[in-house]
Formats: sequence, C-alpha cells, structure tokens
Amino acid sequence: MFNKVLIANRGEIALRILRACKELGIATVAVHSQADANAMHVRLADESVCIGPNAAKDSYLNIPSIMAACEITGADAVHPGYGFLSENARFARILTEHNVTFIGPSSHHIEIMGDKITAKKTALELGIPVVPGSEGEIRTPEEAITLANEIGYPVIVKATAGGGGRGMKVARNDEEMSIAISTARTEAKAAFGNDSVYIEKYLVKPRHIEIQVMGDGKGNAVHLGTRDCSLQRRHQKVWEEAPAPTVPMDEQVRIGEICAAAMRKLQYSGAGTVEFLYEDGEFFFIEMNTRLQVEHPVTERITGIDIVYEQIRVASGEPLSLRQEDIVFNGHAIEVRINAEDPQTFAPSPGKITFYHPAGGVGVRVDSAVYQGYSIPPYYDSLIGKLIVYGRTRDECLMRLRRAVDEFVIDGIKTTLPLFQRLNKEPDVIAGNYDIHWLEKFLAANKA
Amino acid sequence: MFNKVLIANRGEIALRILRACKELGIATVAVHSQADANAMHVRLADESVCIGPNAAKDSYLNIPSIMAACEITGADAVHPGYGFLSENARFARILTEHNVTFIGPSSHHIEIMGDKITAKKTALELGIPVVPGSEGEIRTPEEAITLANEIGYPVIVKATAGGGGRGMKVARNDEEMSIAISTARTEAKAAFGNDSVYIEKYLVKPRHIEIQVMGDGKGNAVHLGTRDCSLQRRHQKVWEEAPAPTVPMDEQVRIGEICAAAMRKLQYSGAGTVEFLYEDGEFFFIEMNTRLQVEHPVTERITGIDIVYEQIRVASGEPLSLRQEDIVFNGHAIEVRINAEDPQTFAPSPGKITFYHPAGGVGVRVDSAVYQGYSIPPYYDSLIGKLIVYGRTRDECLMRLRRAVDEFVIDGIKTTLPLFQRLNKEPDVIAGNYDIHWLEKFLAANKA
Amino acid sequence: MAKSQVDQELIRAIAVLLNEQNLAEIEIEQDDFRIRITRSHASEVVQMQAPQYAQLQVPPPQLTGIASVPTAPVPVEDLASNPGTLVSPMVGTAYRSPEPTAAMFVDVGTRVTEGQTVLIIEAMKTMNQIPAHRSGIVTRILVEDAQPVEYGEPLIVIE
Amino acid sequence: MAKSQVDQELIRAIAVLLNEQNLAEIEIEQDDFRIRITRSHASEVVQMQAPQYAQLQVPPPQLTGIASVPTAPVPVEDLASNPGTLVSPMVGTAYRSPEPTAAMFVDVGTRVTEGQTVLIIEAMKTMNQIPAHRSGIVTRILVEDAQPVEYGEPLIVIE
Repeated sequence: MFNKVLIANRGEIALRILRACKELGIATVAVHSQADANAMHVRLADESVCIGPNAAKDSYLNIPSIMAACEITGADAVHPGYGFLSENARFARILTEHNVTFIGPSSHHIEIMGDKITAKKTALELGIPVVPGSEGEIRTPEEAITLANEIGYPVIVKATAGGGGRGMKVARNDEEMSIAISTARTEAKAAFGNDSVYIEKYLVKPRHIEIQVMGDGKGNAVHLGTRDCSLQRRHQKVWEEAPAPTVPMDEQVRIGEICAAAMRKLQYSGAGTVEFLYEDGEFFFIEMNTRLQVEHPVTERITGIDIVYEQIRVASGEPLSLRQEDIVFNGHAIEVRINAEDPQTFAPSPGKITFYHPAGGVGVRVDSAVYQGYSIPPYYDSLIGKLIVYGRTRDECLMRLRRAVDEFVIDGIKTTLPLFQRLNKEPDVIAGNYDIHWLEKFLAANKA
Repeated sequence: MFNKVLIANRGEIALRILRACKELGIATVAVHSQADANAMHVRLADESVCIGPNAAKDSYLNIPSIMAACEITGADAVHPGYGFLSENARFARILTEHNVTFIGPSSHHIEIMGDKITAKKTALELGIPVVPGSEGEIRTPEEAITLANEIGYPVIVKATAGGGGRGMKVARNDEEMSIAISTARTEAKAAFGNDSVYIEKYLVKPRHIEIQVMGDGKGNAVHLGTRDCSLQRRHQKVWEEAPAPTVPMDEQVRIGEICAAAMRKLQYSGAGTVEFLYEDGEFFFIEMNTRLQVEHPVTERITGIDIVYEQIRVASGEPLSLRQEDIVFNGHAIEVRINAEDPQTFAPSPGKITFYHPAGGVGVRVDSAVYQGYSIPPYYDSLIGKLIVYGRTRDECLMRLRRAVDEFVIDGIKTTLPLFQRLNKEPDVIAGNYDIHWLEKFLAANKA
Repeated sequence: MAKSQVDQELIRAIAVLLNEQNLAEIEIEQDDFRIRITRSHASEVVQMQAPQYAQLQVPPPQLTGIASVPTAPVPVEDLASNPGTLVSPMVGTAYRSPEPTAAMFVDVGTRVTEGQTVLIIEAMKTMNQIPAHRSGIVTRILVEDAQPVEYGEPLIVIE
Repeated sequence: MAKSQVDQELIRAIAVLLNEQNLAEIEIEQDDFRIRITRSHASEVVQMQAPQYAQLQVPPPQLTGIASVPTAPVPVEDLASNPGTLVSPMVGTAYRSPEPTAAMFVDVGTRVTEGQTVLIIEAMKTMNQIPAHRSGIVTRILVEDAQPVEYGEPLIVIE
C-alpha cells in the first residue's frame, strides 16, 4: 500500500479522495493554485504545496509542477480525480517513468479510449455493441438503402469530413434515403470540399446509460451496474441515478456482463465507465471514460463499495477484492449536482458563501468542499457539491431527495438547488420518463 | 395514512421525525417552548405552536398544552420521540380518548414495560431470558447455597427493600455465601428496617446488548438485529454499534428470534427495544423501552429500513410491511453522541455555536438540529447531534469514524467530539473489547 | 459555604433572563437566601450593536422551508415589552364572548378592572377565563373570535 | 469565616458567568455567607466585543485537521507586498550554489544586477537558474540550501 498520495485535483473530488486516503491510513498531499490556498482539501491534507497561479493551465494542468511537488514531498502515488490530468496519457507515462504510481489505468488504455475512432473499433472487437452503420464511405443510394434496411430506419447520413451538423441528413424510409444521400453529399462538398458520406443508425430519443467497471490489470474485472445520466444540459449531466430506471433489470445485468468481460479481455486496471446511448431496448457504445466519474457515489450507495478505495488498492498492486457474485444492488440512489450557477440562466455565480447548511439525516450523503465563509473562486468548474440520496425504492429516494433539497441552504451565491426543487415536481422526472433531450426542452419551455 | 403529525419533542429527534413525515408526504406541526422558538425543527415544520415557557415540565411535558396544540392545528397523530412523554401511558391514553393517534405502542404495553417487576415477569412468561435468581425472599444460608450452585457463582445478595448499593454483597463460593447472607441481612435491617434479602446471578463484566423490534399490533413482529451500547458513562450511552461486535452471529440471530416471537405473542405495536446484559455467551433481560431509541440509526444503516417510517405506517393501521426473511444485515455502523459537554469533566456547555461544519462524504450520516449561529439553551438534554458512520466491515467503519470525527467542527461550545478522537485510538475500542464498565474506568484512569 | 450549595444554574437562568428581557437588575429574597444580579449599563452600546450583531450571530438561516407560523408574529416584539399587553397563559382557542350569541367581554375602549374576565381560552374542551392583569382601558384587541393562540401570544393591550 | 473555607472555585465560576453574560454584578447571600462580585465598566466591554465581532465576520474555520504547510508562511503577507521580494516561479528544491562544493551565488550584502543568477531550483531533475528581478543589494535570504519551495514562496529580498 502507498505511504503518501498526492491529490492532483481540487474541489469536492480532492476532498473525496483525501477522505478515502485518511480512511486507508495513507498520508495526503494537497497541491493547489494560489486561489485555492484556503480550500478545504488543503486545510485537511497532511501536507500542501502551492503549484502555481490561478489559471488551471499553470497549476492543476502543469505537469512539471506536479512532478516537482511529488519530488519535494516524497509522494509515491498520484490520484488525478476527474478532469484536469485524469485522462492525460502523457502524465500517466511521466509519473511511471519517475517511479510514482498513477492511480488509474495504463497510459496505453487511456490513449485507446481517448481517441473516438480507436475506442469504437476496440469496443467492437471486445464485443461491446456500437451504433450500427457503414464501416466506411457509402458510394451509391442503392448501397445506402440496402444497409439502412439491415440496420433499420431512421438512419442518419453524415459527412466523413463533417461536424457542426452540416452535411447531416436523417432518412426515415427508402425514398427519403435517396434524397438524403444526394443532399448530404452536395452540402458536404460545399462545406468541406469533400463529398464522401457514411450512414449510421439514428437515435431519436435515447437515454444516457453507463456501466461502472473496475479491473485490476491482471485480467480480473467486474461491473458495478448501471447509471442513468440522461438529464443533461449542454452535455453536462445534472442528475444521475443508479440503477437506471425503466431499463429491465435483466438487460442491465446483460450489458454489465458484456462490459466486465470486455475489461477482462482488455486487462483493464482501475475504475472506468462505459457510456451508452439506449433506445428501444438496445445499447449503443459512445465512449469509455478511463477515470473516476463525478457521479460515482450513486453506484457506491447501491453496492456499498467504496470505488476510490478500490482504485487505490488496485493501483498499489493488490488483486481485485471484488467478485461479481458478491456484488449486490440494494435500493436506489440519485445524485444532483450543486453548481454555483443561476438556476435559470446557468450563468456562473462565484463569490462568498455567507451561510451554509447541508442536508442531513437518514439516506443523505453530501460531497462538497465548501464551508461557510469560503469564497468560490471564478477560475474553475462551477460544481461545488453533490447531494446523493438513497431510498429502498426509487419512490422513497425521490421523496427523500425532495426533503433534502428543501433543507439544503447555501446563501451568498446562486446555486442550482432551485432547479432541483422544480425537477422534483415534474411528472416525467417522477416517472423516470426522460431522454437526453428532456431537460433542454423543459428549460426552453419554462423560460421565465 | 395521517394528514398531519404533531411532533411532541425537540432537538435532533424532532428533526428526525419531521424528515420522515416530509418524506411520507405528511404535514408537520412543531410544538416548542419559548426557548426553542428558533430551533431548526420549528423553522422547517409546516406549522409551529409555542406551548409554554422554557421549563420542560411546563412545555414538552405539559399534556394539556400539547392536547390543545393538537386541537388548534387539527393534527391527527402525535409522535413523541424519545424521553419527555414517549413512555407516558397516560399521555397515550388521553390522545386515544381524543381520537388522536399516539405513534407508539398501546398504553397497556407501555405500562407493563414501565414497571420493572411486571416487565421482568412478562419477559419470563414470553420466553425471554432474565437474570436467574430466587423468585422471592431467601430465608436461610442453606437455601441460598443450593440456589447459588444451581445458577452458578458469583451471586449477588440484595435487600428486597434496597437501593443505592446498601445491603448488596457478592459471593463467589459457598463459604462467602454464608457470610454474605448474614452481612447483607444486618445491613438491610439497619438501613431499611427490613432484613429480607434475595439473590441473583452477579454479572462481572457484562456488555449492554439490545434488540430492535417492530410489531404491528396484529401479531406480526420482526427483529432488526442487535446493537452494542456498552460504552456508557453514568448509564448514559455515548457510542453504539450494530451489529454487536464479538457476539457470534448465530447467537445474535437466536436472541433476535426470541424477542420477535415474544413481540408476536404480546401483539406489540410499533418500535421497541429489548435490552440485555450479555456475559459468557448468555443474555439477561434488563428492560424493554417502548419507544424509538436515540441509537436507532445504526440499525437503519445496516438494514436499510427507516424505523420512523415503519412506526408511522404501523400506527396508521397498516400491517407490518417487513418480513423477517427479507431483513438482511449489511456491514457495520457506529453512532457517537455529540453532547454539548466538556469532554473531560462532562459539565454542560450551552451557548452559541460560532462555527458549524458537519462531516460529510461516503458512509456518513449526521442527525443534528443545530446550525451556525444557533444558541443551545441551557434547559434541556445536552445531546446536540449524532454522527453515524457505516463501513462494509467494522474496521472500515472505525477508520471512517476516525476521519469523520476529525473533520467535524463545532466551535463556540465544548462538545464530546475530542472524547471520540481519543476513543478512536484505544486498542480496546478498536478490538471491540469493552464492557459496561470500560468507559468509566478509562475516564478515571485518564484524568488530566 | 460549599460550592454545591450555591445554585449556579439559577444564576445562569437569571442572567439569561436579564439579557433576554433587557433588564438592569433582578433581586430575589427567599427565607434566608438572597440573590441580586445586575447587568452592565452598556445598554446604549448593546442596543446599537444588537441589530448588526444579530444578523451575523444569528444568521437568520434562510432555511428554504421556514415554518410559517399561522398567527402573524411581526409586531410581537414591540408588544412583548409593553406592560399593558396581556399575553396568553396557554395554548388554545380564544373566544371574545362567553357563548356565540352573547356580547363580547370587552371591546376597544372598554374600561376594565384587574381580575375581570376579558377572554376565554378553550383547551381540551375546557373553557378558561382569562382575567385582566391590570386595570385600565382596552386600547387594542389582537385576536379574533375563535382564533387559535399560542403560549405567550399577545391577546389585548390595557393602558 | 476562616480563610480556608472560601470557595475559590465558586468565585471563579461566578466571575466567568459575569463575563459570559455581560453582567455588572452578582450578589448572593445565604445563611451567614455573602458574596458580591462586580465587573469593571462598560467601556472596556465595548472594546472587548470588537475583536469578537471581527472573529465572527471571517470565521477562521477551525477545521480540526488544518494542513500544516511545511514551509513557514507567517511572514509571507508582508514580504509579498515588498517589491524587493523575489518569489519562486515554480515548485521544486532551491539550491544556493551551482554544485554542493561551489560558492553560494549570493549572500546577504551581495550586490546583484538584474538578470544575475541568484538561486537554482531543481524540478523534475532539471536545474532552473533563477535570475534577480532587479538590481540592488541582497538584504535577506529566506531559503536554506536544498529547501523545498512552493510556487509563489518568497526566496530572497533585493533592496
């Protein structure tokens, strides 16, 4: 086991990791920018090192500074948290070269999954379902129609050189397909000077479902079930649940097993998340995050497993202590992200917290690094805390969430708490009846 | 289900009950003394009524005032919490007469268990093991020796009229017994003018083990496992665990089943706790508390059951939703009581809280009704909060407790938090190797 | 004198009362026991600081679900310090007349003598007659007929 | 009354109470025992309250496990505002000479010109020469040889 872990992150996740280290009896080093000198994880760490000025690129993303901090403190491992350097293969490699353990997967696996095309190819090879489509360019309408009938309409035509929605056409039947191909080609030619196109199954109202996996790099791997993170705004998750509501449990187990088997084949090490779009009972791979996820606590709550413990144990060379047959899913958990943002406009709202009183009581977990009197600096992510609530059933969980959100007080800045008060009353949310577009539509329809 | 519940209590337990009501969609009425006008449960309740001046006897113990508060608010049920009127059979009866439901057992059961002698007799009849001893007065040394050999030494001789330690003698063998009987008799005569004595098995280093039970008054009852509350100071519990460490699991199940069966026979309704002394693998009934217990959260954590929900459901006439075979015990939980007291002298320390930051993160529950800026009034119990920590194993739980106690901040008053920082480092506590005398001895030995 | 014989709890309670009620001195004599507690006369300073201090020290925690006490408590603070205010000695329902059709006990302008019944408060089906605490003229009536009242709630003002 | 019978504990307890509750005087008489304790004037009280107030506004959260930053940061505030202070541009280990046996780059009293190397900071096995940010005389050296330094930590003062 490690003697001293350097936490190369800030905010709630730095505190999360610090707590796990303390509980495992490992000394901690907090690194921080000048703006974060008063941060809670800095105050609670055994040692702290200021590694640079306020801008993240000069501090939390500054690899030489973090390496130097390892050197002067004698840390033997680094936990990167999420964001910042957590999926930076080069950072993982440099640490390894300096005999400091990177608490995360191998730089090789980070690289594979960091590239969209390689990731999809790897997923396919590992038996993970991906969005069906042409393997390369489609040349004729006839070819497109044959394939479209194989994979089923609707289908989307995309420019291989494309992006930003241009050169993209949806076809719902053979007739539309002929037109779609030619218009897409024309648009692509005009926009990118390249008229080659490919086709893919089009998902109309998918949900975002993800699988938490954990491996030890020695061929042992397990899955810790599903999470539904469909409630998003501008691709930012705001509300996450485990297990995924409305997905039949046998389907959840099936896709979980597929992912665990893939990780065993890959000899994956550490925590990871395989993300899918889910529509009409089918899963389609989007990407894999090779790190701890913001929403990991919902999985911890329903499995009783401390994912950060497991990350640290596996990184220290221990074999996976978890066996799939021992992992039991109990009850339901929901996490809501408390951002320092206007709940209507989502404009960031940094500043001093003049009163802080987190929710408490049964079934409530608060992961937050703020305290009364703390000033939220304007330089970083607006996530200031997470409220995680448990219930034996999803209904119980929702009622508890409502009560916990109502008693949570953060004064002095604006937060997203009022948004959750509204969502808690929405019939679609209560029924679990939402897809990845639901929240954006709701916000557009409910503009004040 | 009830429409409106009046909470006839204060402090953390009033908030605990309020949270359960909110989660069940039931409106709440807080009643309070003048000193408690700013209490958190008063601020969070749907309605509040000031029922009297500061002294508990004129407010929280004032039955006519509470009845009047029910009348003017239209509450259809009262939750008494613990302490105050929670084991007052008369209060339960008056409520029933006024068509307000008392959330607790029948006044008959409260009465039976409220009287030590009737309680012990009832326990015996129900098949619950009690401390063996003479059924009545012992007349001769020979009679005493015969019985002592039956129940096994050591044995204690007590004056039937006794109390306060006078007229009590321990005998370890036949020889000591003859002397003990005559000295006890002489002392008893001198002290109480009555020389009649009885004998009981003497427990040298017992642990306090208790069983949480839950019945619906219709003959259904379950047990929710054990708690060990041996760490006590002046009969006040300060640290509670579930399940009981060092008691073999099959023994825990056996005594639990005995209690559940007894409650079925008794047609007991609501939550209750059967308390035992435990020594050398044997359980000896002390008393039964016919109410919610301060330490109920440790049981909630390892069973996933919300005991207050169940109290409310059963009181509203629903049959017990719990079946014994569905109750599973997962992991380990410890509660420590945060009192507004000097951690050395235990002198009360009321006053204003100038900084408050509860522990957070995975596996941590805080039940507390205080907030920053709140003044703890000097009129009531010193319990201001409870920290409940969970781990998959007892070791994990202890490590998490250590980290949580370290990060919990209450400034402006003295609290018992530093005591727990010390206990967390004690080998006996870490090993679970303590009896009901351990804490007093530790405190005496570690006086500054 | 042994320490245990002096009731520190009592002193504390009196001290709290002094501060709470903004009094200068309390003196109690009973049998052969006498106690006198005086508060410092920094009254002006205290009063000036009070509001600011109160905001910070008792940050009226903007708990989202603050209870809405049904009976409006806004003017209570001022009334409480007025010696003419008669406050409710119990929780219950206040009635202004002995029975629905009867005349009101008092009205604004009524001259009352100490001990005269001015209201009835019903609690647990019992009608409790509430006597005037002093003689004078009723200047304000703060409760409606059949209104629920809390303990300590101002009922009427007699000047 | 014999001197030994006076309960000093009690006097202390009352004194504490006086201060705590902001009282002027407490007097107790019981049997043939009388005690009277008076506190000094309100003017002092006001002064005493001021610092409390400041403490409240910026509650220096007494988080139990406050980090002990290894390099003493106490005088940092004053030094930071001094334009003569050269602060560390990076995290690493500071060396005062190019190699263990060589002479120090500078000492207190050394006259330096802007751009002249005054220290080396090692980070990731790289030796980074740290130049003087202005010309002048070195008046203070705040790091020891081979001392770990944080970003922004004062290194030397050039006046």
